[in-house]
Amino acid sequence: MANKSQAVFTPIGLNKGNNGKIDKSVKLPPVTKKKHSELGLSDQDVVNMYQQMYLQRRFEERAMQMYQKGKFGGFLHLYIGQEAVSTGTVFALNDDDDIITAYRDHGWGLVRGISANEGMAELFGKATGCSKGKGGSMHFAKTKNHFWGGYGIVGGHIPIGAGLSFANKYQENGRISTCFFGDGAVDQGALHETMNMAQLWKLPCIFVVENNGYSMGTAARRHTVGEIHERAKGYGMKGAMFNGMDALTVYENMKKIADEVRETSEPCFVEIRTYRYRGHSMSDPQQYRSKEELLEYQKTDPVERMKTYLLNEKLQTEEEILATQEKVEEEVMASIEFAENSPFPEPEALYEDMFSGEPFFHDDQR
Amino acid sequence: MANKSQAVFTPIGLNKGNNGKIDKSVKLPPVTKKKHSELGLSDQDVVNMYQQMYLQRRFEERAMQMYQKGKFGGFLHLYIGQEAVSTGTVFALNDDDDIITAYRDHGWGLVRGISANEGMAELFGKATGCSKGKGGSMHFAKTKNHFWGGYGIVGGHIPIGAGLSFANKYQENGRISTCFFGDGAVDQGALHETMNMAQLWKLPCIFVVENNGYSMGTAARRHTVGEIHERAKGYGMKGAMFNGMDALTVYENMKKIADEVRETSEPCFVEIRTYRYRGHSMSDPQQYRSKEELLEYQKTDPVERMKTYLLNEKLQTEEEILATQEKVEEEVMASIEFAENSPFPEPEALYEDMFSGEPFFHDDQR
Amino acid sequence: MAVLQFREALLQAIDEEMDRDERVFIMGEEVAEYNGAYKVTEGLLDKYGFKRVIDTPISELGFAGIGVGAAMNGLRPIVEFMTFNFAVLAADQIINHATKVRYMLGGQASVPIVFRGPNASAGQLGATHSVAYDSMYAHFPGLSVIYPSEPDDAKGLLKSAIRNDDTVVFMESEQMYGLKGEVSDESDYIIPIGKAKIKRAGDDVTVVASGKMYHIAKQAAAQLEKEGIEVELIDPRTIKPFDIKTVIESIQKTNRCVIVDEAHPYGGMAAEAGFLIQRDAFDYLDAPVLRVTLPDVNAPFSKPLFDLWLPDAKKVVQAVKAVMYRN
Amino acid sequence: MAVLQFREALLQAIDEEMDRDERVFIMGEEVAEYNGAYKVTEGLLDKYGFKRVIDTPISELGFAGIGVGAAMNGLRPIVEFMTFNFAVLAADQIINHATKVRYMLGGQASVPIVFRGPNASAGQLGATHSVAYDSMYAHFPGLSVIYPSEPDDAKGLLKSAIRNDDTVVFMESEQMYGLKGEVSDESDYIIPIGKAKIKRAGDDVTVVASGKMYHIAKQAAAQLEKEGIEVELIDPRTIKPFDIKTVIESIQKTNRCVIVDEAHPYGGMAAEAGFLIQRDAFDYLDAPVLRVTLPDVNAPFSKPLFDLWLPDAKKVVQAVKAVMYRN
Ligand SMILES: Cc1ncc(C[n+]2csc(CCOP(=O)(O)OP(=O)(O)O)c2C)c(N)n1
Ligand SMILES: Cc1ncc(C[n+]2csc(CCOP(=O)(O)OP(=O)(O)O)c2C)c(N)n1
Ligand SMILES: [Mg+2]
Ligand SMILES: [Mg+2]
Repeated sequence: MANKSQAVFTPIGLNKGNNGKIDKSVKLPPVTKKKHSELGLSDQDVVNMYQQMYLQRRFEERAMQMYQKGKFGGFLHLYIGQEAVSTGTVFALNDDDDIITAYRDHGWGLVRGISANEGMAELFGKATGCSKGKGGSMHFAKTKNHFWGGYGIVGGHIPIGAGLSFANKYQENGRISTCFFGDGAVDQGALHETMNMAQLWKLPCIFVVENNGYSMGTAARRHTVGEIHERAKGYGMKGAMFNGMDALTVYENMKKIADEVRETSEPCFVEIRTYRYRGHSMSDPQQYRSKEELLEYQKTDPVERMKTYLLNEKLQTEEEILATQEKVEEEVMASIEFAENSPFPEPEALYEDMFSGEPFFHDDQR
Repeated sequence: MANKSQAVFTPIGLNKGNNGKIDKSVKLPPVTKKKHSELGLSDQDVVNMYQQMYLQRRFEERAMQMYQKGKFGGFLHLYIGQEAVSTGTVFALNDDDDIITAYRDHGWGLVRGISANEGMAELFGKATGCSKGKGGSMHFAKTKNHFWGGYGIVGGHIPIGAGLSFANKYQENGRISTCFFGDGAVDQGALHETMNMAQLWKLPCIFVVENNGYSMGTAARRHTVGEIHERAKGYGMKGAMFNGMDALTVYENMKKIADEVRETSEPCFVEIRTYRYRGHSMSDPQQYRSKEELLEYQKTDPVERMKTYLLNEKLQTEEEILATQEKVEEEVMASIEFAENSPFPEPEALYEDMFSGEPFFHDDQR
Repeated sequence: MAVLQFREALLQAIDEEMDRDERVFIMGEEVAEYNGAYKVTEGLLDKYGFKRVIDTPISELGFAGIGVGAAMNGLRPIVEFMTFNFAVLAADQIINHATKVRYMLGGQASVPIVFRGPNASAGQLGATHSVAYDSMYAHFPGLSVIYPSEPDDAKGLLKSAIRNDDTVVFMESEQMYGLKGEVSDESDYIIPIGKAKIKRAGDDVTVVASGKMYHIAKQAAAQLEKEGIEVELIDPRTIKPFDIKTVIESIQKTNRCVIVDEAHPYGGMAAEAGFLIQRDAFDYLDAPVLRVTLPDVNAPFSKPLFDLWLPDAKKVVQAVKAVMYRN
Repeated sequence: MAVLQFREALLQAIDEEMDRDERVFIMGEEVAEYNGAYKVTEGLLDKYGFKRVIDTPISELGFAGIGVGAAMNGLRPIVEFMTFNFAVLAADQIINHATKVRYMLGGQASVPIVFRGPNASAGQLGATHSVAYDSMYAHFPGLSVIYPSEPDDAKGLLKSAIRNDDTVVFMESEQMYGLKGEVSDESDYIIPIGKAKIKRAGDDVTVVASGKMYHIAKQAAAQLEKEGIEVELIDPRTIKPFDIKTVIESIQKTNRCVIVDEAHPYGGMAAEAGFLIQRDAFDYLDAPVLRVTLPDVNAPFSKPLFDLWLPDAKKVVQAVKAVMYRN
C-alpha cells in the first residue's frame, strides 16, 4: 500500500483491510417458525415450490456448462443462491400481479412460466427463445404472464416498475406491481425519484432490494451507507427486511405485504437478504470475498433447505424427491437439445420488433 | 372538476382543494433566543449583517424595476425573503469555505463579495459583470472568493458541491464546502447519489435545502413526501432543521454545523425553512398561494427583524440605520448607472471562455 | 380555418386525444394546477381532473420512466418536459429504455409514449437552457422526432404522435407558443409523421428548415425574392423519419441546397441531410450543399452575443447566394 | 518499441500521469480493489493507495458530478465509466455542466477532467450495452472526443487528455483491450489531440475509420489490395476536434472517399465528415462520399443477427468499389 495515501474515501474491503477475517457481507435475520399450513400453503404448494426452485438451480447450472462450452456468448449472471426470493414471491402474488427485475432474471422467468425450452433457447440466441433471441440472458420476459422482463441498466427499471403500478392504479384493475433490484441499484438516483413519487402518489408497488451482499466486486457496506431497508424512513414509506434464503419466510412476508399494498394502494420498500453463490458474471475472479464466507452462506442453501423441509414434514419421501429431481433434470436436458436444434432468427428478424406501429429505418440500405 | 377522475396521484393544492383556508407551506420553528454577543458576534458584525441584508434586498428590488423597464432579458429569480440564509451562513463560514448554489443566487453573490456594480452589470449582460455577461442572473459567481456560482439545472450542482468538498479533503486544506438548493431540488436523483457518497466517503460538505415552501407553483407537500430534513436519516447522516427568517438563528446553527463538519470531516444535511416573497420568476401569476399566506410570512421579514434587533439592542439609532440604508441605496443606484454605461462584450467574446487550454471550434465559420 | 396560437393548437390536439381515448394522460412539472409553465395545458385539469393531468416533482428521470412503464402496461402517456434541456436527465429512459424495451423483449411490449416540450433556445437563458436536442434524439433507432414550425403542423402532428404506437419525441419552442397561424378545421385533423411540406415553391435554391429556423428561412426567402432569387422552402416537420425524397425531388429542380439547423454543427440534421443529398443527388448538384447552424460554442447570456450566436436571415441569405455563386 | 496490449498502454498512460501529478486521481465502479472491470486500472490501488484510486457506487450522475466539482476545485480527475452506455445517466453532468461551467462563469473556473471507458458494442451484450456514443458527444461544444484504435495512439492521446485543461471524453473498446501493438518507448510520449494519422498510403480511395472500425477498414484495405485497389486509410483518432484537413488533402489525391463509422447513421461522424467533404472538396470528388455504419436498428443479442448488425470488411469493400464505380 502506498504511504502517500492519507485520506481514504471508499471504505476498505476484505482484501486490503481485514487480515483474513470473515467479513459477512449480509447478516441474515432468522427464518419463519411457521409451518406451511399455518401460512395457508397446501402440501402440494410446497412440493411445487421445491420443484420450481430445483428447476431454477439446475437450469442455471446447465446454462453455465453450456456457456463454458462456448454454446452462447454475452453476459451470464446466475441467480444461484437466491431462488427462494423468486419462488416465495411468485407464490405470494396473484398471477396477474406484475413483476419486473434486473438482468439476473432467469429464476424469475422460469417461476413465472417461461419454459426451460424458451429460456435455454433465449440464452442460445434462438428464434424460439422467450424473447426471440433478441434479448439473451439479461432480457428474459413473458409479458402475458405479467413478467415484464430483466433489464441491463442498473436501476433503469425501477421507475418502469412504478409505471406498471401507476397503470394498474389508473385502470383500477386490482393488480399490484413488484420491482426487484440489487443492492448496487440502491445507489442510483432513479430509486430516490421513484420512491418519492410512489409514496406521494400512493402507487401500489413493492420495491424489493435483493441484497446479496455484493454489487459486482463491491461489498454492500463499501457502496451504500447504513441499513438498506432504513432508506424507506426518509420517505415515510412502509418497509420490511427479512431472510431470503428460505422460501417460506419470503412467502410469508411477501404475502402480508402484497395484501397490504393491494388494500391500501400504498407502496412498500423491502430488503430481502440473500446471497449470490457464483461470481457476478462468468468472468469474475471473486477475489473480493473469502471462500469461508461463501461456505457460510452455502450452509443456508435455499434449495437444500426446502428439500429438508419436505422430508422433515413428511410431505415427500426421498424417492419422490428424487423423482422430481429427475423430472427437472430431464426437462433441463431436453431444453438444451431444444435450444441446440432450434433455428437462429432469420436475417429479416434484425429489423423486426423495433416498432409496434409502422416501422421506419433511417437510410435503410437493405 | 371532472367527475371522471377517481384516482388521484399528486396531492391536491390550495386552489382546488382547500376552500380558501390558509395553507402554510412551511412551518417555521422558533428563532434563537440568544443575543449576538452570546453567539460570538461583535456589535459591528451585526451592523454589517444588516447592511448586507439590506443591500441584497434593495439590489433585487431595483433589479426587478430594471427588468420591468426592459433593461435586460432572461429569467430573473428573486431571493427576496431569504436574505437571512445567505447572510447568516456567510458570517458563520470561513472566507475560504466554498459555497455553491442554484439560480436564485444574487443574495449569495453579493454577500460573498460580488459588488453591486459587478452584479447589476451581469444582469444587464455587460462585459463588466461578474461573469462577463456570459451567465446573467442565474450564473453569478466569484470563484476567487470561493463562491462557485449559481446553476440553472435543478439539482445539477449538488454533486458538484460534493466534488468541491472532495477536493478539499483530498488537498487537506481545512476548507469545507456548502451546497444550497431549493426544496424542489430535493426530488432529483442527484441528491440521493450524492448523499450516499458524501456519507460513505466522509466528505466535509454541508447540504442545505432552502425550503421556501414552493418549487415554482408546487407547494412542498405536493412534490416531496414527509419532512425534508428527515431524509438524512436514511443515510445515517447528521441533520438539522431551523428557522431561516432570522440571520442570528442561521448564524448560530450554521456556525455549529460548520465547526463540526470541519472537525469530523463528515457531511451534514440541513433544512432551513424560509419563504420566497416574490413569484418564482418574473412571469409567475402566483395563483398557487393565497395573499393571506404571503402576508403571514412577511410579518417575519428577515431584514425588518434585523433592523428591529439593532434598535432593541441599541446597536444603532434610527438615524444610523437610515444612513446605512441611504448608503446602500446609493450603491445600488450607482450600480444601475455603472451597468447602463458599461460596454456589452465585444463580438469576439462569443468565442472566449470556452476553454482553459487551447480553444477549438468545429467548422468555425468566422 | 381558425387562427390559433401555437400553444392553442397543441392544447387542442391534446384535448381532442384525451377526449377520444381514456388511456391518454399528461404529466409533467406544473402541467396541472399551474396550467402549464407555458400554458400549453391550460384548462386540462379542470376538464379531466387529477387522475389524468398530473403535476410531477422535478424528477425527470423518474417520471419519464414511470411514463415508460405506464405505456408498457396499457396507457398512453404524454410526458411534458419543461424544456428538452432538462430531459437530458431522463436520457437513460428515452434512449436506453423507451426505444429498446420492445426490441429486447422480442416484441412482447410496446411503448406508446410522447415526450414533449420546448426545445432549443428561448432568448437569453444561458448555456444550460438553449440547446436544440432534435438531432441528438434522431441519432437513436426507433424514435420519431418531430419539430414543427406552425400551428397547423403542430396540431396535426401532435395528434399523430399521441396515436402512434411507439415512442415519439415532440419538440416545440417557447418563443413560438404565441405564434398565430391558420389551423385546419377538419374534425379529426391528422398529419402523418414523416412527410415534409413544401411551404414555398421556387426554382432557384432549395432551403430546408424546421421549427424556429423555418421562420428565419422564410424571412430570408422574402428578402431573396426581392433580389430575384426564388427559394423553394421545405419544412421537414419531422426530423426523423426524415423525408429526404421530397428534398431530393426539389433539388433535382433547383440543383442547389441550403439547410438551416438550430443545432450545433457537428452531426446535426443539416449534416445528415447534407450527407444524404450529396450521396443521392450527386449528379444534380451545381454547388455543394451549405448549412447555416449555431456555432460550436455555448449559448451566451448577453443580448448582443446571443443575437450573434443564433442563426439569422442574413446568414441564410448569404448561404443561398453562395450556392448560387452570387455575391 | 515495446509491444503492449491496449489496456496496458492505457494503464501506462494513467500510471505515468498519476506519478507525475499528485492532482490526478481515478474513480469509477470497480476501479480499485477489483483492479478494474476490464483490468485497465490493475495495480493502481497498490501503487497509489485509497486516496487516489477510488471505487464508486453505481451512481454515474453523482460521481461524474463529484468529478466536475473536484476538477473545478484544483484536481484532475479521471472518471471511468464501466461503459459509455451507462454514462447516459451522467449526461447532464457532461453536457450541461462539465462543458458549460467555464463559459457561464465567464472563465472563472476550469474543468480539467477525463471521462473514459469502453464505447460501443462488445459482442452479444444486447441493445442497452452496444451503442457508440462518440458522435453524440462530439455534437456538443467544448468537448474533445477521442476514440483511438491502437495501443500507441491510446497511450499518447490519453496522456494528452489527462494533461488537457478542459473536458475530454476518451473512448475505448472492451473488445480491443487485449489488442497488441507497438508503443513508443519515448519517455514522455504525447500525441496532440486533434491530429489524424494516415495509417496506410494509397492513391485510389480515401477511407476514414476510427476505433474498432479502423480494424475493419484495415481488413478491407488488405482485401482490396489484392484486387489492385490502393486504399489510403486515415484514422482520425480524435472524433472532435476532427482533422478534416488531413482527410481533404487525401481526397485531393484520391478523389473518392468512404467513411466507416460505428455509430448509427443519423448524424454520426460519417455524416459530419461527409458533409464537410462535399462542401470543402466538392470539385475534387469523382463520386459521392459513401459511408458504412450500423443500421438504424438496436443491437440484437443473437449471434447471427449481431454479426449482421455490426459493419464488417465486406461492406467496406463494397462501398469502396462503389465509389470506384467497379463491381
Ligand atoms: C447504469 C449501470 N451502471 C453499471 C452497470 C454495470 N453493472 C452491471 S451489474 C453491476 C452490479 C450490480 O449489483 P447489484 O445491483 O447488487 O445486483 P446483483 O448483481 O448483485 O444482482 C454493475 C456495476 C450497469 N449495467 N448499468
Ligand atoms: C432539471 C430541471 N428541471 C426543471 C427546471 C425548471 N425549474 C427551474 S426552477 C424550478 C423550481 C425549483 O424550485 P426549488 O428547488 O424549490 O427552488 P426555488 O425556486 O424555490 O428557489 C423548476 C421546475 C430546471 N431548471 N431544471
Ligand atoms: Mg448485489
Ligand atoms: Mg423552493
